[in-house]
Amino acid sequence: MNSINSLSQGFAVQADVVRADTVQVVQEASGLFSWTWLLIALPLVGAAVLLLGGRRLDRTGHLIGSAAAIGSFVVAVALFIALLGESGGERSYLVPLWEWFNAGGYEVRVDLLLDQLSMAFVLLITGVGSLIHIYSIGYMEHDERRRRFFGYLNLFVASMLLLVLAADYLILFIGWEGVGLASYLLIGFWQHKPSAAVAAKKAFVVNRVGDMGMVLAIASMLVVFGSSSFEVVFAGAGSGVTTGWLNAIGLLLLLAACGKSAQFPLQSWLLDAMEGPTPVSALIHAATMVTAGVYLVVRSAAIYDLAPEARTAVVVIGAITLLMGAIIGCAKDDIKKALAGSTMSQIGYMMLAAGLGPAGYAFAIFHLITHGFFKANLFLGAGSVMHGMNDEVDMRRFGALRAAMPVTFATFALGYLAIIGLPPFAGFFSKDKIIEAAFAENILIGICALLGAGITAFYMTRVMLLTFFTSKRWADDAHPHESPRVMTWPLIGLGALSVAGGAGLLYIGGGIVDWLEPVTGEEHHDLPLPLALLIALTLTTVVAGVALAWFMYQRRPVPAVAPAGNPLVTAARRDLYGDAVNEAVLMRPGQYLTRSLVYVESRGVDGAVLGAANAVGGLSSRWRRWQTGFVRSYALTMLAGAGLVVIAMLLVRLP
Amino acid sequence: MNPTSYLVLATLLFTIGAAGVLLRRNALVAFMSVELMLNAANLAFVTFARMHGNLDGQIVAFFVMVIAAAEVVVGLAIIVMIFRTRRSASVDDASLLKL
Amino acid sequence: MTFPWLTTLIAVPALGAALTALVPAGRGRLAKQVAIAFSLVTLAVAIAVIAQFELGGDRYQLAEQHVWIEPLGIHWALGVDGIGVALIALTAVATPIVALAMWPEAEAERRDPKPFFALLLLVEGMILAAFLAKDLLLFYIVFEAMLIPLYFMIGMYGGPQRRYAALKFLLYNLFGGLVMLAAVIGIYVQSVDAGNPSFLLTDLMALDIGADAQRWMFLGFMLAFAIKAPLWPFHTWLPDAAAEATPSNAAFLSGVADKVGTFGMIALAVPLFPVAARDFAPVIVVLAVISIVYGALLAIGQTDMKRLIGYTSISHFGFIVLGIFALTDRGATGATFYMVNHGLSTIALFVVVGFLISRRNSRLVADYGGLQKPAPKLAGVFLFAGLSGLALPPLATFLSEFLVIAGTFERYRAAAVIATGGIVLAALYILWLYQRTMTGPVRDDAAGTRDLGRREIAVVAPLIALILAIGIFPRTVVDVIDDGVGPTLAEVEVDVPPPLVTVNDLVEGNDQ
Amino acid sequence: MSLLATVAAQVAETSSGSTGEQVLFWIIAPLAVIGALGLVTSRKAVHGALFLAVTMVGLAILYIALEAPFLGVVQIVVYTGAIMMLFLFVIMLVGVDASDSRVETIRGQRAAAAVAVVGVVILLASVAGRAALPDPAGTADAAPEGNVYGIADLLFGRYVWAFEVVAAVLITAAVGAMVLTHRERISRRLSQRELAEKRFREGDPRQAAGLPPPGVYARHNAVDTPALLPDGTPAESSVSQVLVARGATRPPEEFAADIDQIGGDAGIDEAGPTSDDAPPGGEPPGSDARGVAGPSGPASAGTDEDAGDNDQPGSGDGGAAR
Repeated sequence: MNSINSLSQGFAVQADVVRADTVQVVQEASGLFSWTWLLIALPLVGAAVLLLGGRRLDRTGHLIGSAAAIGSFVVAVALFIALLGESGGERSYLVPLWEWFNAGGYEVRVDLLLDQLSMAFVLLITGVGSLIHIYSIGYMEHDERRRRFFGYLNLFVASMLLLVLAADYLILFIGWEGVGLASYLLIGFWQHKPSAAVAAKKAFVVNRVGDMGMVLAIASMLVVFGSSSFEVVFAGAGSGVTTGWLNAIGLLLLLAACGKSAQFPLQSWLLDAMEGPTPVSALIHAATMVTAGVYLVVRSAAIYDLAPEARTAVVVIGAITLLMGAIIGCAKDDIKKALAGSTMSQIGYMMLAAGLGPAGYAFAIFHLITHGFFKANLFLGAGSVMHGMNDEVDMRRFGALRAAMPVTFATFALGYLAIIGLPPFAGFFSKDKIIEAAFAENILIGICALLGAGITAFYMTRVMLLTFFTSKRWADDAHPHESPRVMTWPLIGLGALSVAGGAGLLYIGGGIVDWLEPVTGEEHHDLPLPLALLIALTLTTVVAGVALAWFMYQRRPVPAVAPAGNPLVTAARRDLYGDAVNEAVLMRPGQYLTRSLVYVESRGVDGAVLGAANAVGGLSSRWRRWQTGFVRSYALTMLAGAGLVVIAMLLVRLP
Repeated sequence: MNPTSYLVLATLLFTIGAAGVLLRRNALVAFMSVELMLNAANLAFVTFARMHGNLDGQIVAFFVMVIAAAEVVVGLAIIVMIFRTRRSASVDDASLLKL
Repeated sequence: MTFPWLTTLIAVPALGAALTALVPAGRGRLAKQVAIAFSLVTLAVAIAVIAQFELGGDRYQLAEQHVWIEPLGIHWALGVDGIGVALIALTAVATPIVALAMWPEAEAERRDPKPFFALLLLVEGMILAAFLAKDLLLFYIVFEAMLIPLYFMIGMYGGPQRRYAALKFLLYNLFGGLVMLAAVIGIYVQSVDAGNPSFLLTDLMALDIGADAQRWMFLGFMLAFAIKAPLWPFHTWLPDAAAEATPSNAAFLSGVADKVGTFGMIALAVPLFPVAARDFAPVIVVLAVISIVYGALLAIGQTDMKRLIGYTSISHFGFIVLGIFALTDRGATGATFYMVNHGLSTIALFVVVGFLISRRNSRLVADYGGLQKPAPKLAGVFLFAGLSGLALPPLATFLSEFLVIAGTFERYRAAAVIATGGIVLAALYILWLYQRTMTGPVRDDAAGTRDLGRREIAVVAPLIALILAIGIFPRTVVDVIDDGVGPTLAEVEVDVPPPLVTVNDLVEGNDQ
Repeated sequence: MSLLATVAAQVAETSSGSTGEQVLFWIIAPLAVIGALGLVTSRKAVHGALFLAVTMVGLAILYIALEAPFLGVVQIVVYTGAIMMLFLFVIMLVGVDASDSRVETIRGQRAAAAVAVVGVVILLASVAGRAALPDPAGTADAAPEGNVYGIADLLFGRYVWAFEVVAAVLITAAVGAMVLTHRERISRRLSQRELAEKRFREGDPRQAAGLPPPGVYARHNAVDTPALLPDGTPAESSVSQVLVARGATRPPEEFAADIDQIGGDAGIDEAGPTSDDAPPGGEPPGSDARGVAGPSGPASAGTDEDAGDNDQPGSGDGGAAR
């Protein structure tokens, strides 16, 4: 196993970055670690059984699906414990499965890489995934296609795990597309709704635009390194490749990340993706899949470390999306869309952090995980509200629900406190770290992050107030009630994580930063202002946001129909014209191009051929008149021809 | 006697026969004109046979006659058949090759 | 003397065609059974042939060579290399599936099914002969002769415009074949001039032909293959044929028969005329890229499902040609791999669309909608075939498409970037088709649509299984193809730039 | 034969540069050309055939002069004897008197033909004339035992294969001619009974008993004269179509005088034909007056006696008409 032998030398070869003193050794997996494939296999088998099993599994399907996810979680926990038992530099295991192919010297192996980074993701995916599976049992209870829903969920979990466990960009790409497919299937799960089908297609197509970047990035790696395995690529990145190539690869990977993580300019699909069932929004479009872009950037740290321009691009994209998402979140009346805007914004934070390089990688992952907790919590809470309100999503029809659904309210409130970043909730630690790192990097970026925190506080307070406080604005037939236990227990679990996740991850056992340090490196910049001042500033901004929302929504009656707002509000309601731009720049010209090409095809290309055929046909129908049908004409021609032959023979004196 | 006179005669007969084929519409006459052309060719063959002192030319002429006989049999049968169905012996009426 | 496996491989379907034709009239069912039985026997022989193929062995294995017309140097020469193995496998696997899919089609047109099935086997034999022929004239003969049965298959069975489509197909391909014949004669003259009149490929490849002569002959060959394959702008026969032929016949045509064109490019045009191939590669790469984008855009603009798939094939053939003329190992391997996978995925798409059409008797997208509810299995299979068409990993088509792009990127960066745009367009046309036919509210007239029957599942199950299996475990197939592509590209003698950084040395160095 | 042989021998003796042959040639050649021109110009095919015969006989004589007596004889026997006879037979079959119109129907054919023919004549004649041909070597060396022996030697020696093949061709041609002219019966020949039934089923019932025979009169009995219907009009269908087509029929009016006279003699009322308006009881009611049914039907033999003595009610009118 030649390819496994090695160490990621490149991890240590850094120009300007202080890396770990210990060199991370990638070991061949043995013992428990060689069972890593079970992580993927369990949900994959679950998906296969559920999707191929047919109607006879309709009654047990949700149990099988949940069991597969929970089983995977159990394996993950076991692996995590085993990994904790290793020393810091030896927590990276390569699990060889089989050689995928070898074409013209390009070898790709289906190997799994279990290290600190993937372990973090595995735990998040299987943990939150399991909770959401359980929640879905209740949420999807009345759907006749529940079995299939669980099949798709399992497929998603398997693909997402493959994504984070892959040890080769091409294998990662399989998982990348697998989650895209699962996302497509789940957004369009209620296919009878044309809007769902359109949203699903949009999500897939926009993701494909990002995939172009991925494909080209891998192709570039082949040109540069002759391989796409992490090992070779990361080792090679530090061994004399021009910055141009690294920047190119970095930007292409960023394009892929933008597609998957709904970052500007490929953000438009995420809001539409809320057409899917709410657990899907929680799991895929909040907690896990949309963060795959962040994973990709962090995983490619070795490249980004040496590609400053690409990194800057990541920061800029993150900052733009952060503000865009937050602004959109302020204007949406649909509770899920408001949360979706929030998701975009939070992922913007993560991207921003990831773009800061070793100073931010760990914080990006940290925020990613805490966000996974509290955003899943918020989405599931929203789902619970919708469940009790006849699938109503318009917050202007909610109000004063805290009494009707106390558990939902309580857990939602915990998620709310986490996301706006009040200490000691999870979001405070993770977001604050990012804001710190941003200020340390660049004051402008820092201000963006700070502003984002304020807007977050505003729109989340708005959601909170409109839903659980203010006055009742329910529809006449609404009878809000608390959701069944199978739904509330996951909420409670996630609520607990929203509270404790941040501090726990940051401080227990050295914390996540140390845990990730062998993979991501570590770096500190000096803050331009004292830390305490910065924290105070942040909290002030947050409180200002909350207060503004309080004055706007609690102190004034909420109209049932959204009032016409100023241009900014209108723009935010229309997703800051993202769709309009897409439509004007891509869709309309595309349709025009397609239509004109169809015309060109029939008139031009085919027309040229048919024209030639008609010309020949016309010519022959004219020449055909020579064929009078009269024997005597033919005889005349023959005689003339014979004469010509004689003349020719005389002229050339043939023997 | 020099063969030239015979050859010129053969030429004349041949072209007269050709003219008959070209100008006469009656299938029988046209057919007889073809026979005339064959005969003209035969004359040339026989002339050359004598010129070369070689009987092969006469043999060829003989075969031409035999084949002509066969051809006449079949040709006349065709003419009779056409006449039966179309009540006409004009070659111009048999113009189904057109279109 | 060893058993003539390759001749057997050609003879079995030919014999099957004859026996099918001899089945008494009016016993269509028996004819179909005979045909399917023979296609299965062919598959068995093909498996036997493939089992005997040795990786890293001679370039052409299981070779047979008998003098056919001595003074002209024409031989009955057969042999198989890695490229051939892959395509033989495709043909042998596809034919029984297509035959099974064809089962009700002839009757739907109220015609005797016997000729349909006999012709199918006949074409199979000819296609196999084309893949095996190691004598240029033999190749040319089967290359041209297969047009005739295909002409009848399109023209006798199919839609209302079938005669037009069949004639267009025939004229296009005959024209290309005619030009190719001139080139065949040209290269033969070269071999005569060299003192050894021969049509054997090995002899012809050994010839030292001047650059100008190579260019002309290369163009002659390429025209024929570009029409067959088909490459923009010689493609317009394919959408018509695809739309008018019965679905499974269209599947066979674009899935299997057209592969003879791309096979000809990589196995004949490139190695026979390496200098010309190098010279013209940029032009052909441009045409291929146009094909990719143009085919995809037109697919988006279609209203007829079969036509739409026809245009997707044009786009995919663009990828294949692109991979071949990138003249890199990865590109050519990917292209050959793509030939196999495109065959499977296009057959799946056409066949599933055929199922749809057999239910509603319409080819128009607009006549469908919401079928997912009454016929979930059909919708699932349709989606799977579509995803394979848009090259979703880990389905088989993905790896081939990726290898083509990666191989092209090594040499023609811009072409690769534009070609990558094809994957977005592919998602658009496939999902658009799926969305409009399968999703949305159930139409009133579609409520009782039948789901897949047993025969239909038997048709698509092996396709799905193969697409998945090859996608997940592509190693053997890629190895075999790589084995054939290597020596073929070696004839061209182009150097592929090595990786900028050779990391393996570095990694191994650290290991010590 | 012996006569010809001697002529040939004499000609042969005088052949080399002889004036005899020249005289012969200059007599025969114009005749042959005249025959050929006659073939092309005669309006009637029969005449053309006769002209062609002249040419062929002339050529036969020239063959003999060219030291090919065997061919000369074959020419006369096969061509003039057999082939021309065949032509004449066919001309008979097709119609002897049919003469062709001289109007050219294909535009430009005549002019183009003239140009082509003149061109070919000039071309070939100039070639023949300009060629420096040697004097004939004569076939004496080639056939020392005589022409017939020489030919036989070659025919059954070197050319025996061709000879056999030609035999096959002749057989094939004969069979082919038979096949071509044979008219295949595509349905079974109907029996008399079936024909009768068919007539009743499909035909005009008034003709079920058969077409009326031609006019049969007391003093005149001819196939070219139509019978008279009860109203005195001639029955067209009683005369053979062939005669009608040839215009070889005779109208009954020609005999009107005689008839009148006989009618007068018999003392029958002139108005006889008008009784047609009130048909006698024997006529089936509603029968069309133009029907041919009764009167001549029974008079199958069409003899004077039958017609004259006929008393039957149905034939009364017929009798009255006379």
